[in-house]
Amino acid sequence: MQRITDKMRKRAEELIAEGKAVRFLGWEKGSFWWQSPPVEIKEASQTGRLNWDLFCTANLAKYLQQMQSAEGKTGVFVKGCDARGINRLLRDGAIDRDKTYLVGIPCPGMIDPDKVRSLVGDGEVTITQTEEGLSLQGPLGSRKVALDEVALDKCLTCRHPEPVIYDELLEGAAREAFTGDPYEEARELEDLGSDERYDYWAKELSRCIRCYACRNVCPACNCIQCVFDMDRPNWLDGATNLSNNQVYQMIRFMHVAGRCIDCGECERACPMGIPLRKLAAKVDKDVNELFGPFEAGLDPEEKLPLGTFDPNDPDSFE
Amino acid sequence: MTNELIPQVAKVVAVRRETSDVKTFTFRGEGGLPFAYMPGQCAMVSLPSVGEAMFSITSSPTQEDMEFSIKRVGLVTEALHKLTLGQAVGVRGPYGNGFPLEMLQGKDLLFIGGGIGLAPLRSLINYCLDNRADYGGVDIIYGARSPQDLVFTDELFERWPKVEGVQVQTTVDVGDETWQGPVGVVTKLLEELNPDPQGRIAITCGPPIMIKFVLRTLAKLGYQDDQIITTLEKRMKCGVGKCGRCNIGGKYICVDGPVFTVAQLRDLPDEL
Amino acid sequence: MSVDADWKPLIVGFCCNWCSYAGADLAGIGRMSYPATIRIIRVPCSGRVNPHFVIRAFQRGADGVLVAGCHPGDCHYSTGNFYTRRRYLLMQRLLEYMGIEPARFQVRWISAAEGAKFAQVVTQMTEEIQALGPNKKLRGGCTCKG
Amino acid sequence: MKAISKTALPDLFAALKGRVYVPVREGKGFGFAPWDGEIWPADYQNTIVPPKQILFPQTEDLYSFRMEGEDIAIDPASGPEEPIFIFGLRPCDHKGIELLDLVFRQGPYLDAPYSKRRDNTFLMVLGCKEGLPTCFCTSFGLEPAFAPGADWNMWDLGEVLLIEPGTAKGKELLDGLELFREATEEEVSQAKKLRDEARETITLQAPVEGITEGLQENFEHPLWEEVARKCLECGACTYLCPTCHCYDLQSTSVLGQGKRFRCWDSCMYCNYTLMAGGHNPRPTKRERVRNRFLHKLQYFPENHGEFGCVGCGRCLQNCPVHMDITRFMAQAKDVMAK
Repeated sequence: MQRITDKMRKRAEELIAEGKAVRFLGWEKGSFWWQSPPVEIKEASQTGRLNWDLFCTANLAKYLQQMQSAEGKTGVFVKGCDARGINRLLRDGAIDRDKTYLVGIPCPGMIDPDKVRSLVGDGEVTITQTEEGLSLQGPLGSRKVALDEVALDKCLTCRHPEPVIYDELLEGAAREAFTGDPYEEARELEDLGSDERYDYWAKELSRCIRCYACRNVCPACNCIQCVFDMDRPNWLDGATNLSNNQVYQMIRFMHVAGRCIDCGECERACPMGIPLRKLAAKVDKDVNELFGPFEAGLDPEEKLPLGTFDPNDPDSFE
Repeated sequence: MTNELIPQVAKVVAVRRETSDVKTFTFRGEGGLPFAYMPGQCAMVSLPSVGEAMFSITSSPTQEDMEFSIKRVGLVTEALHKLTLGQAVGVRGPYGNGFPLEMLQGKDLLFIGGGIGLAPLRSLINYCLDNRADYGGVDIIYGARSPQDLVFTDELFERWPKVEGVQVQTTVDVGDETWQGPVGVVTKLLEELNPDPQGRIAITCGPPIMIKFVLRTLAKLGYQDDQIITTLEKRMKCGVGKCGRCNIGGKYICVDGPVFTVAQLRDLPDEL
Repeated sequence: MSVDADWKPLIVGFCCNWCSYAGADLAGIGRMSYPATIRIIRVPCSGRVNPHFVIRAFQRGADGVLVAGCHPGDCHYSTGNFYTRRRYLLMQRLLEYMGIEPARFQVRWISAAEGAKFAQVVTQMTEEIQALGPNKKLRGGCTCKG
Repeated sequence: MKAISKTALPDLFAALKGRVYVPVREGKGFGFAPWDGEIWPADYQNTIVPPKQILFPQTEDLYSFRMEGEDIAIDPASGPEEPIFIFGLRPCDHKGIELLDLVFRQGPYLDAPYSKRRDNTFLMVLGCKEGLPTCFCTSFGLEPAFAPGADWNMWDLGEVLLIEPGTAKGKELLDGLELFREATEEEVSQAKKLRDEARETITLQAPVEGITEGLQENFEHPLWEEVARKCLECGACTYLCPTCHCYDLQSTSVLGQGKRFRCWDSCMYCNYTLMAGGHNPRPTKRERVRNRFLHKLQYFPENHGEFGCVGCGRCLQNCPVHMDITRFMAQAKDVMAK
């Protein structure tokens, strides 16, 4: 970790000095052991703030949109999911490749703080990497675990921990790409009856407070003005009731259908713990089943499944 | 306990077109005036299925009915512009502090209005003219983009100039073949007239950019910050200082304003 | 489910101007009988139908929603309904996943010549929804939680 | 001080005449819900959504309306009548409610639905044994295990809860039910110990001294731009804040018939202050983030003499990009010192 952190700082400093980037987006150490929030570095002298550890979860791609109006190139450190987010935004013309300089970092997978808390408690927690895995120390004791035991669920099913687009790649070990069935949970839900499925989602979505954190972290939600922020026409009023919450989530997932890169940020950002990736997985699964194999964010020029068609598409509509 | 957020129903008893996008509506509640108010105060006017918006009351409390001059700029105002005689609307209020009448008493008054910004001033002008003895000389400077954009033309050209001690000057940014009066921005007219700050209070309302330049000119002419009054506009929802939307610094425009002296504004952050 | 015997479903039908709306017209001209359960909204193309329209219809009280357009290949705008097909193949499955019975949301290709098909689709859809009873899911009648 | 066995709590809840809210497991944390026979989860620390949502619901009908020809018929929503008991809220959230009282029950206008509900609300505060790492209530002069002015303060001693009434209403209820026994001296000292020890567990501190005055001088400081930079402009911090009270008024209607309601709104949203003509006095997130922090740390003290933050830590716990008000305050202090 420290080695990569050092390398990050050095490269950011060099690239700013060389004029290849005028600012850098990365992560810094936050106020608590479980936080490594995004940071914008504007001068070579600040690169010491950059930090790489197992909490650099936030997808930085989203920030590039606000950098578009700024002068000069923006350097960005990208994990697998950030890189797919970049492709995503490039595909939509939301950002300009010529205004970015991408430094890839192979991603080992990020930690779910809740999983660590359940093992060693919260407060004074230290996590050190060992040959075998991780050594956790906390108020409830010490534990040695493999990273996968405490990794975020979204990382456990990550199919592209290596960045898929970059200008240069830092050396490092990525986790093994997931090759299993990413739709297992969605299939389990599909097996239920209509009413059971309805009740399941009614219970989950009735909690939604419509804070829009899921939308605002999403690299596929890059509209300049979101339909849910419009008042003419007013597509959805501000009342948080089950019906409106269902509509919000369904429409959002229809909007990101075939564009979702499964970075899982929506689910991580949701303060109410709504299993949003089960909706994302369902849509992704159907896109693949109906229109052929497709993964969003692998290619900045990809054809979007809902932006194209094949005359021989399946047709159950007669 | 009555819920302040629930309007009462009033009826449209008159509609007068002022300009292509401004209409003046007269509302009457069940028992006459929907509620008592003072010049410079505001009210929420609503069409329940469309929405609600805050407007300054254009009439003077010395009049029998309540009037609102409304410019068509958005969803609610567009719907209001479709109102016809006899139709019902919701009104609640009055909101805001209104003009500081005690401070104005016995003083000479200088009104500087721009565009629809004359609406709140009109309430005070008519109030002062109906209580003529309480005030000194009244100067009114009004400007609009073009002759077609002038509001309250009856009063501007007929009623007000006939009152003793009242001077009305009207200017337009761009004239046309019918226009005989001055052409140019209000500040130009203001500088030419150069009204003596001694014993005078200036009251101004108009688009933000106009207010900015008027304040500059007034300062140049020797007006102190506590001699200048203006009335502000913000997006408002509740009108009662709770929904949080219309604050400038710690002040809520809907209860602490909309009327402020420039001296008071100086103490607030620049977030207009 | 016990349903009021007199209850009839309310179906909102989005019909493309060039085919299905004309098909519905033909059903009328031909005096074909079908249940008076459908309220037709004419759209320029089935591709115009935003998923939000469908959900909004359910929110506002529809028991079923039908999207009807030209047969694939016959679109007046040449390709509009190909996009419709992809969009609603997906949406249909999403609605089902959220617990909405598949019979409540249907897409059909109905040409201007297929008046009989229109009548048959409405008849069949009405029967299916009749069996399910009034739709309570997604309904937005009450604004407050709980 | 009185004591009640935890096993007798269902009897207590059943004896209360009104709707009893208790902490329940909800999502990945906890929330308040009407008591349904289950006792509250033992590992409950604080709820994700503060109990403000009971007194100030996220969505609440104001009136229904019907357009009848030229007329409008308005029918006010029937207000809440039932007494409310909130069992197990934490001292920080109790303070949050007191601060909402300042907004909704003071000034030239009262908020009728809130006030009506609040008049009928009984608050049973349960002291924290231990703060979370994100808790900083002590910075604002609060105690994690005691809420001055609460109807009841309660302490969890394992088998029993100790109860101390703090209001006349609280005493009356405690005396009026036969479910309690006098607390032993031993228990009373245990509760005192719990209270003292809890204070020590709050490790996070926010520098409040002089912050209001300092911020008053720094409205245009470049720090705002820097702080706002990473904000994603979602409303999580505001919706989960026990003192955020901003709301919107909206209507929903079909064919001239519908409801007008109010719902929470957030000053972080891009269209929050947008005016009909297109002007926006807070056009970018710099102004919006500034407004949120200043509302808590400058405007609230100016208007009400108290900070608009209770140190519950929800915003730092739940921000997707870990914006941290305590860190901001420290940064602001640095800036002011220069």
